[in-house]
Amino acid sequence: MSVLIIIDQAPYGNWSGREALDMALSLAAFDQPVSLLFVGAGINWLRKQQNPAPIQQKGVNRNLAGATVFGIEELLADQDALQRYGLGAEDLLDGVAITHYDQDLLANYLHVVCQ
Amino acid sequence: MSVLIIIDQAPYGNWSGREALDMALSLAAFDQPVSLLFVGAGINWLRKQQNPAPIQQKGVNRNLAGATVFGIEELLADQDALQRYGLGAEDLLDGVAITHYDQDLLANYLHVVCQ
Amino acid sequence: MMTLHILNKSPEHPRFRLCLEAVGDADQLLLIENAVLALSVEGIKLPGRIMALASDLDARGVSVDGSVDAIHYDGMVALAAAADRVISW
Amino acid sequence: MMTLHILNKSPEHPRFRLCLEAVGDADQLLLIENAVLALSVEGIKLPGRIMALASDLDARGVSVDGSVDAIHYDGMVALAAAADRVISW
Amino acid sequence: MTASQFVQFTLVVTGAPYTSQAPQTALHFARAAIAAGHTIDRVFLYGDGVQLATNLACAPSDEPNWHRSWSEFLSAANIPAVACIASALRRGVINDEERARYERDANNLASPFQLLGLGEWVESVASTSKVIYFHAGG
Amino acid sequence: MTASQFVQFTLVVTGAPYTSQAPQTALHFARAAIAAGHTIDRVFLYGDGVQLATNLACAPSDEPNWHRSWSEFLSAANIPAVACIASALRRGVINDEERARYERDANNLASPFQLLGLGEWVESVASTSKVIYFHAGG
Repeated sequence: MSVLIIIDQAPYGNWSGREALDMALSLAAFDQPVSLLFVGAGINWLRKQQNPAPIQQKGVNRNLAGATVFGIEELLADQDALQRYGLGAEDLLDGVAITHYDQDLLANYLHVVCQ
Repeated sequence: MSVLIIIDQAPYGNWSGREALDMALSLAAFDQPVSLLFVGAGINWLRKQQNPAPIQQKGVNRNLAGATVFGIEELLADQDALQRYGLGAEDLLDGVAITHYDQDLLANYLHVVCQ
Repeated sequence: MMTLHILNKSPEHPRFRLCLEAVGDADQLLLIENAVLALSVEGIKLPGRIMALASDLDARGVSVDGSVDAIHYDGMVALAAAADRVISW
Repeated sequence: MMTLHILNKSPEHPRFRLCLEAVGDADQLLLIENAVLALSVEGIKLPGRIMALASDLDARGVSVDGSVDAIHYDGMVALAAAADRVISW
Repeated sequence: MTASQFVQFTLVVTGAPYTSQAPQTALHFARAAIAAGHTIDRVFLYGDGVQLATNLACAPSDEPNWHRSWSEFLSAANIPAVACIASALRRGVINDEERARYERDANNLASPFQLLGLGEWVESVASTSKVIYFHAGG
Repeated sequence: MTASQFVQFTLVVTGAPYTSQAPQTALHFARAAIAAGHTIDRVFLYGDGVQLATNLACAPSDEPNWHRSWSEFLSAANIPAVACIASALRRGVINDEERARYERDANNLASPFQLLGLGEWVESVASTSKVIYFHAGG
């Protein structure tokens, strides 16, 4: 039962991305296979240069950069979203795989969460 | 100080349209000039045939149809939104004026709320 | 694998497009809450087999033709029970 | 009448377009929260004089060129105090 | 599906009452599932959905009380109901234990909800349950 | 604007804490406004914004507590703070009077917030105040 968690909300402006990330970390903590897919405005979670200290929020970079250490199988970035936001592979956190959001991608997962 | 309240959220799926309507009714109750503008998915508040009883919500048709009685000056419907949703004047509650959403329209109001 | 997609966002919401791109030809698409409004939007092409919750259609005054199945909550449960996978958008 | 438009929605949000259509040439547009992400989207044309909250830019790792004024909360207050009208989108 | 193929559902509600329609749709679904002979092994509130677990909401008398309807349904059908503790603490929904820990004057967790971690949700995902999500619309 | 042109602001917050960034942005704005010599005649919480007025929220110790920061700021600056009573009742934020009226076991309205009607907001709109809204983002 491999799980895919889709994040399509931009970081910091609301809490849904953070709570989706918590879901992924929980699955990983219980040794359940889980991947994260970033699409649309959600792609901005993957930027290298985030510094949320001035708005007094916790950065998720550290969690995301260490995602595979925590047991998350894949960090997936949708190519169209990267292009829309002018992001190249060099702008992203380490360990992110670039993919293409479509039915075939989703077909690899038995449980899909889009919170 | 004429107030315009813009409703761009569809009815029933969330509460923001209802609470925007309550704002308009409060202004009217205190004899403050207020108009309501429906744009985007918000245009669907103005349909004649709504029956929210099966989802156990209150219909706002009655409030909206009686809006001018309650002292709301105008119920404005954006033409582009009507067209998008395939709605003609005959599909709308009584008392709705069809308009075009743009800067010139907004310039008529000193206080604009888009909740 | 037959997937039931449950969509509750209005057609203006970015999640709406995300869902449509995920629906395969053999999938089922169930429109609930504000998503039923899509059935009155001119020119939206919805993929797969289309269903909509009757109570949400009634609430919003949206009428449908024969190409859409209006179902009730028991039908929604039956679809969810029968599907290999259910995705809520 | 000079209007300050305060926009806090990401460019995918339907409110984003609604705001842009409302901004006149003499108006000011202040991007805050998720709206600052628009400054990195290719091909978005923003109207009026553009400003963005520096802390929201920093948080999201968005850098800007000289065409955008990065301001702080005291600048936001000064803009709101000086404007004839403020609309929050 | 034949009539004998009963399913075990877990329902996850992430939208708040009187903000989104999610708790209403989920309750209609839950009632229909039980009526059809299926079982619901757990209702899990997450994110803004934890607001459904407050016992201090006071709906106007001419509107349905979704908090009470949910509590009554869960108790009558004997369905375990969990609000994610991390989501709930941030949003001000606490039980007596957390009231004591955080030194507050009151607690407001409605019966029969419990405050527990995401592990409860993971258990449903890892089991044979069908997990159905009810998010805020828009 | 010259330095002597001070403005009277009313701030309306409609987005909830730990759900939207609205209460955070509004607090930064409020502090900067006071620091610049302007006045804030009222803070009005509406819709989901009333969640800012609960005194039961327990932020994790490594995160800022926006509820407490707001309460402390409002008290220190002596700014009248109102949560819309209709929004608050539906969402489970009540004072002692409503606790008694609705026969609940507890109340959870944080100091210095009061529960009052939309008339308070109307008063700001009809006055010379500049009303600034802080909505949920997305």
